[in-house]
Amino acid sequence: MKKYVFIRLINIVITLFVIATVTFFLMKQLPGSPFDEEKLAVLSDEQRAEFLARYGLDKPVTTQYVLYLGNLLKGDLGTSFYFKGQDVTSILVDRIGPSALIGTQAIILGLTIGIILGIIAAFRHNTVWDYSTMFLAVLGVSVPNFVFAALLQYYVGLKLGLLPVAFWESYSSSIMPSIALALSVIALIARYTRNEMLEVLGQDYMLTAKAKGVKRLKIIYVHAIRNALIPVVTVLGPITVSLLTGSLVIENIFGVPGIGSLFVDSIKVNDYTTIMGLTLFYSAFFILTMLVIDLLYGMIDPRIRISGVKE
Amino acid sequence: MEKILEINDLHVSFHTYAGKVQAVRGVNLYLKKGETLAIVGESGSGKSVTSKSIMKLLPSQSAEIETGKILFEGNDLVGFSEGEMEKIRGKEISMIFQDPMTALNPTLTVGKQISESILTHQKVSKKQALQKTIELLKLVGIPNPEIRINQYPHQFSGGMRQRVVIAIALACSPKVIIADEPTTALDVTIQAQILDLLKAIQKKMGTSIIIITHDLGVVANIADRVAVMYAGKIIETGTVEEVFYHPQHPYTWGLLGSMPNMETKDELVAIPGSPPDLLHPPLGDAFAERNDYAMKIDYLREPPMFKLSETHYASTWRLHEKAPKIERPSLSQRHVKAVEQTIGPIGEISDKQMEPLIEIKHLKKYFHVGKKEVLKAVDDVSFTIYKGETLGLVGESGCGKSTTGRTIMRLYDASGGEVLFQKENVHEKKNLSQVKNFNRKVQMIFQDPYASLNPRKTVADIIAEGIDIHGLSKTKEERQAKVYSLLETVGLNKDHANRYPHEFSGGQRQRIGIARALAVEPEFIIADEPISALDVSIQAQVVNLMKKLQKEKGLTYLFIAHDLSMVKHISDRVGVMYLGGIVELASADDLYAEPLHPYTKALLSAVPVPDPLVEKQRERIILQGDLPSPSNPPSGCRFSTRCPLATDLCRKAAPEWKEIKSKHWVACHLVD
Amino acid sequence: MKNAESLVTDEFSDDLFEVVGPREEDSERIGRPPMSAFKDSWMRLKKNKGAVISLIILIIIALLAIIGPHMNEYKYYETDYGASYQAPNQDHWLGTDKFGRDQWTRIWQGTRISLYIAFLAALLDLIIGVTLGAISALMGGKVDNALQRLIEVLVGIPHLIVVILLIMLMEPGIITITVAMVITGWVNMARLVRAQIFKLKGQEFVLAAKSLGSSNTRLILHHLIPNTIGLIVINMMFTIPSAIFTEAFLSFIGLGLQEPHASLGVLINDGFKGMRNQFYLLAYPAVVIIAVMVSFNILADGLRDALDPKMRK
Amino acid sequence: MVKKWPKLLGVFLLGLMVILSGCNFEESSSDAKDKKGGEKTEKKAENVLNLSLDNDIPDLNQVKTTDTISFSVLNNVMEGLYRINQDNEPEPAMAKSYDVSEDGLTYTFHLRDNVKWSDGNPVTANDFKYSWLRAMNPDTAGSYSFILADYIKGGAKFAAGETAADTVAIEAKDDQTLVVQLEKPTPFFVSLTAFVTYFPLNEKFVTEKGDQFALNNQNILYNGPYVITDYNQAEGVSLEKNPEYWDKANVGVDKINLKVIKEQSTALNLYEAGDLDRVILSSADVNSFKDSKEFGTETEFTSYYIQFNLGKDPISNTNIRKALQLAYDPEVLTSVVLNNGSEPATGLIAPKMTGADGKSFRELQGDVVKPDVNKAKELWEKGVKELGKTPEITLLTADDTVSKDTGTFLQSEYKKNLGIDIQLVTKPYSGRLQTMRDNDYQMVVSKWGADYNDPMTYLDLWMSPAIPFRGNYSNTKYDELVTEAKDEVDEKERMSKLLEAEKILLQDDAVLGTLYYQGTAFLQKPYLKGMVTHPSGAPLDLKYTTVQ
Repeated sequence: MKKYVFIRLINIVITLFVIATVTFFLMKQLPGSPFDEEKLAVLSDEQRAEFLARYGLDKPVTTQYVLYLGNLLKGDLGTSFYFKGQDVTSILVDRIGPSALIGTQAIILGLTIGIILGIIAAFRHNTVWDYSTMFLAVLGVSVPNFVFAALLQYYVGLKLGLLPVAFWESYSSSIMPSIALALSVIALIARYTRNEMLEVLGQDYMLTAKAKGVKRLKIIYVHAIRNALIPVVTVLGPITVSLLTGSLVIENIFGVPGIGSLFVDSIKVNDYTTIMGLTLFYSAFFILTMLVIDLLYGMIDPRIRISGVKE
Repeated sequence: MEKILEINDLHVSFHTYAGKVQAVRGVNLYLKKGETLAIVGESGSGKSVTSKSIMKLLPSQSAEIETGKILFEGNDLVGFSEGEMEKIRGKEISMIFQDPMTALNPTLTVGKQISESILTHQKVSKKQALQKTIELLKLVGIPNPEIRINQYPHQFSGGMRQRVVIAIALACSPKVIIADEPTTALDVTIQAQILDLLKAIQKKMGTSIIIITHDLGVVANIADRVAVMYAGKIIETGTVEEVFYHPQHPYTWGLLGSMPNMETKDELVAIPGSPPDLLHPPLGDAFAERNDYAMKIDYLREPPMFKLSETHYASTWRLHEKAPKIERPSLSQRHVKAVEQTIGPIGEISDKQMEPLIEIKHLKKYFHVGKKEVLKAVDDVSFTIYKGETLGLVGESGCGKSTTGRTIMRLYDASGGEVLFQKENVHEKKNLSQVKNFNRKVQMIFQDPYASLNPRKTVADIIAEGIDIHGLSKTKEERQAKVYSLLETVGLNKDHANRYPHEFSGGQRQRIGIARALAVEPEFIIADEPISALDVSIQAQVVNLMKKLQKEKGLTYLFIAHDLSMVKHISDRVGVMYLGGIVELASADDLYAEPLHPYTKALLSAVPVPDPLVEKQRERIILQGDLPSPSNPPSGCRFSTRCPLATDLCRKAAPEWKEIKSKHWVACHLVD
Repeated sequence: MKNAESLVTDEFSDDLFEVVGPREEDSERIGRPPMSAFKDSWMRLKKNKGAVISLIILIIIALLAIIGPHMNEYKYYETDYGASYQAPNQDHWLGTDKFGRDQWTRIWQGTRISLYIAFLAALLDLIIGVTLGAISALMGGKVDNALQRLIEVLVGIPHLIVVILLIMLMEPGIITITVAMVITGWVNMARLVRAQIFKLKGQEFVLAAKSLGSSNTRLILHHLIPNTIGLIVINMMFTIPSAIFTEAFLSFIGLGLQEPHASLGVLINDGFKGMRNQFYLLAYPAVVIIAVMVSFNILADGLRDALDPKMRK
Repeated sequence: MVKKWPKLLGVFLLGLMVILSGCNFEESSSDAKDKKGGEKTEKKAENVLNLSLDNDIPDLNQVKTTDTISFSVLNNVMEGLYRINQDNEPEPAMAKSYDVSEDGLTYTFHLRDNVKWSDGNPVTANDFKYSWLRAMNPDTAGSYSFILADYIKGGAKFAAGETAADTVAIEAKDDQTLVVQLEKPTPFFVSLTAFVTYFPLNEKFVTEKGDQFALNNQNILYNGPYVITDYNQAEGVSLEKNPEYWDKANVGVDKINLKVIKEQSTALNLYEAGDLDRVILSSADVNSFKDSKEFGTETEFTSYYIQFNLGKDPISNTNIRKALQLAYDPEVLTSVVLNNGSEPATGLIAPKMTGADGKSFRELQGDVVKPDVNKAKELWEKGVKELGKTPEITLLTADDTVSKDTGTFLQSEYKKNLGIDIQLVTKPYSGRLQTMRDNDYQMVVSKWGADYNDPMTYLDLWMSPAIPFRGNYSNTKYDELVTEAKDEVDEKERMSKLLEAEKILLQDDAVLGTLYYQGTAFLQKPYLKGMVTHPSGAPLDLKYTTVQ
């Protein structure tokens, strides 16, 4: 187990290195520079060169790359070009909080509702219940979340006045963004749970349990849900990724000072160091999540636990 | 004796997208206190559906009990609500399922799964339930129950799991236990253990048992009474003796006749064709279409139950007073008929004719499991197959017999040793045409008739695959003609050529598989458990076909199976494998008459014989424990861990492979 | 139990008891009509009302995408500054946008482009994903290892980063969007196909083909690919909506198509800006995209049930 | 373990939530709620102003920062020698008056006695000198250094790193007297001193903070009407009245919240919910609010135009250019497509920009470019004849909505009026600039925002040498006119030269296609009075704002 984790960690480092390299060179191909403004655009070539030299951007890309890696090893992500003078690390730390809060809440909300819907659908297989829950679930992945978010804001926030329209001021500010984000999670989890549940319901051991005379509800929560939910853990990885994507738009709409909205902005203004920082952060976060999920999966599934972790 | 359970005119149907399938069509049954009733029938005959109906375990969305009564201690279970059934299930009636691999919840400890049943029905503390669980595990013969209760199902072997399943069924001392093919998924030696266990438990607890099986040997071993089901109906019922010794329904004749007898080499009486499709059940006697003696009325009217004795009933027009007297073909008649119809008994191949076709020398096949573990599936196996003979290879699952076959076929590369086919090493590097040439001469028939045919291809394309690959026909017409003739050879007809595999029954598919192998006109066929997935009556069809083909085309077979009686029946010589090695090899008769290796002896004694008298008197050698893991075989003689006669020498040194008598080889320290 | 004696014997004439033997032709008869696996799946799909309705909706949408833009006299790029922001009316069935362009025409033109993007993405996904997955599974060893590492890296980079970077690098447009989506989009397909072929490799019918001397090419074309098609089709059905969505998302963050072209994503994005006062600008394209997405999803679910042999009873 | 994992996971997640929610709402939540409740019920009893910013606040380091958002914040917490008032005229601020020499080259500023930094220390002339030098020093400067270096004597060479700081002609005579010498007579220099880059800095404070200067609200010393009490780049800023401000009696609002809201629709929702006091309307929303009392528009000194690239075929052909210039009506663009208060442009220099004799430049000049479809067609045909074929033309635009809409408008107009299909290429902001620099365009939708209230801020852009960014334009006549205007002391003479220059640029050479002068449409709560937005420089000035 320890060895497995160790090997995985080494793999992660290698993967991150590859990602850093690819992103770095890709990013350098972006048109323009971090200092593009109408005002500066008219500067003569010499003036521009001088300006770039101040930030080490005049060196060959490979040299910049080596320097960047060097700093990276020291744990230094550099300073932002757009938020001039700000440490990329501290920008990330500042921004991660709100995103993490709405993300976590969205996952919790999505898991809870999604699992309940999935279970209902599976147990009422091929009934109106099943069809309507699944239709809701499909709708959940079919409605662009910005449309949903905007409607939510307009009706719940403005017309009903139940929750703050936007801003990031109190806990209640985080509720609507979380709901908007949770929509696709609910949909994904509900479908997945339903499928797993149907699979489990068809298993022989369900028949064994029934033949024992165990009460229906007890069969559901002792035998069915448990076995159905273990594989659900594996989709948490892709879901976290979908949250990253979703947060970008949701954060803009609800005025959440989070990390998602930073992302497109930093690419648009060629903020090299922030782009790199964000990419590495996202990738590391994602890969580590996958690792944790694999380990968790190994821990909660006895079949894998004993015989060592599966691929 | 009092009837504890009675089923009256039960009709069960399933709603499928193709229409309504009438799985059970008017079943009448009863079960007395303390007796064992066996329900016998082929797959699809409705026996499992009947048993599940009793506990109302059928899927509520698709299955429906249309009419009928299920009286348990006088109460009709059909009208019971789900809540009322919960009180019956596990407490009054419990069930043992076929596949112990899937019948247990993989995420709960074994202890929890057993005590759950106790806690559901009895007012006891968790501690008491746990205590009871340990006792139950002891009762079903699981060693170290205190430790085992905290383990998960995947840590148990198949046999041990089935014991756990039985322990669950026994937990609340139910009045009736329904065992749905409880031994089908198990090896013979394990099957013998489980059957003994069931008998012992019945003796001790006085439980009534309904056992569902397709294996007449098991019936003879364990049952008091038998009900034979065909196409959703019971066509004959009676005590074991009545049904086995005085069968009345032609289907029962066929069933009994298709079971090979250990003593004789008679040709098997195969039941032709396949069971009817219950989507459109036939009008009269469902068996008529396959019945040699079918009368006109059989096609028109359903026969009533004719009473033969207080216990013996049969549903066949043959018993009608107007019916011509048709007797069950006697054994000798069978013999004659068989000789006439197909071939004479395969004579001993004389020494002069013994030309080796394939020589296997010290063959090894290791699989790498993970980084360090090596699974020695085949470890130093040597034998020779002579031209025109059938060599049987038997052994329990995991003993390496299939791997041996596949390695000979070159589907696996050998890890060591060599395979000489017509003096040429098969595993040497070869160019494409040489490989093709080899593949034309050596062919294979596979085990699983469902998995061995490409579901996306028509039967014609499947059969013609070899023809296409080797360019054996020049025109489309020629190809078609060949396919038709092959279909005919295996007893199918032209109309089948354009259908897809999933439309066929298991036996038909297996024959398609044989046709495919025959298409390239091979000399040598490796049959890898060709019949183990088939129903008894169908097994006989396939075996007879193989024998016929051998005679006609001078084929040589390597016949791999775990069913000893069938192997004996078809083979000239038989090799017994255990844990990757061959322990005994002799002519079929020799081996069965005078087994030398303790494992062979145990194996033979474990095989149930479809003869109740024999079965009930037989002394068995019951092997203890399970097959050890091939990745970590015991030192010395591999069998030493389970051998009842093992000595210190056996545990230390591997025995030599030696010829004890003329052509009787064995690897055992205890045999000189 | 009925008693045999109780039956009246006279009603049976003697000739009924003539032995006629088995009906050979019937004994091997297959009662059900011949049905290929495809037909069988089709039957199953037809039973699934949701999937059939979805299919019909998709066909209608596809037809409208083809003929819709020609159903009135307007062109999708045709501006009419005198008629901007018109609510749905007789002339402009679904209203006009701020340039006075006819929404009906633009929506179907947009659907056309969205579907085109989706199919292009699915097609490329199919070509790259299936090929790489099959190669990976069949070759095994080093090739497999290398491809797996590549996939690991591609999975490790959040999809969006790559897509946005690429779109910034190249000129925004249909091709760029497709290429960007395909660069990471095939991964899922490759993994699925690889797993499936790994499974199939050990199946007896493949072994049978091998023992008949079948070449690798024949194995792939005749045995492996045909048996993976169900999976491929299902995955494509899921790829298509995700491609449409990715495009809509890119439009939302301003990296979508060039004017005057419209995709559903572009239209929704435009409509989103005016949703407060010109809700119809958001509503209609949103309804179309939701209909497409829902239909594809339900159809995919239906296809999975129909094509997956596991689901067969 | 198996038994416990769901519980453990639950506890873990709960804990995570608590931690997260604990550390992210910097304002304590009860505070925020109180504020809100009060606001909604009692209607501005608290004298608080809530406004939105449409993007993150990138940088509050005044010598480096370049964007309007940072400018807007800084303009309210800092103050230069002069401040632009409600009428867009410079009024005394840190300085109470100035003297100018006769040649217009030497300015002497007299600081007020009682001006203080927010820490209570006095603002001195040296603080200005320090700040100005810092803003020009190549080691510390940002891209706006030219706004000082172009005018102050010795500044250009210092900014280029060629000379030392003491060669720059800025002198702090004493704590309250600052003397600056200019390169050329610059009539608008006083209004320049109101520009963000001209704000003072306290040397001691800046040195003390080092790298951390201006990274948070504690690391800035304020001398303006407000101080920043809370600063988060992504969230916004909170301002409070500066108790040390010299003119605090005239500062009307106690507290201002400037919140980052990137979506216009969100901002409008917030406005309707009473959470914002003013909101910029997107064009789609204008029509429905046009009749509202809260509705208003204003224009800025920002002109949008098509930059033709004279160095690229077929745009190098004057007839083609002129045809393209005249073939569309900006009036349609502003009234139908943009509909946001922008005004159709008939020239380059924005209306209301200073001219002479109390008249604006536009009033003096009149319309330079008048759309004329028939003439455009004629010119086009002539041009095509000259070229010998119908050219293929692409138009480059940025990828924001307004630019894209403009592009779409032009595309459709050219199609309708000239019968030609032009290709649109949209690029993200910096991508567009890069493409322009790389001379890889034919025509582009571009803009220029005035730095100060004088036509020169536009007209010196197209002086030689010819660069791709300015369409490779070079005309000696034009150069002469602009250069002479720079040296001209006489206001009238100077203006006539500039008027002439604009005509050459637009009419004779058709270097630009005029589009519109940028405007904004907004909604503003009626209780908000004295809200000032400047058409150039730092737009937002809240000093004069009151809430009633």
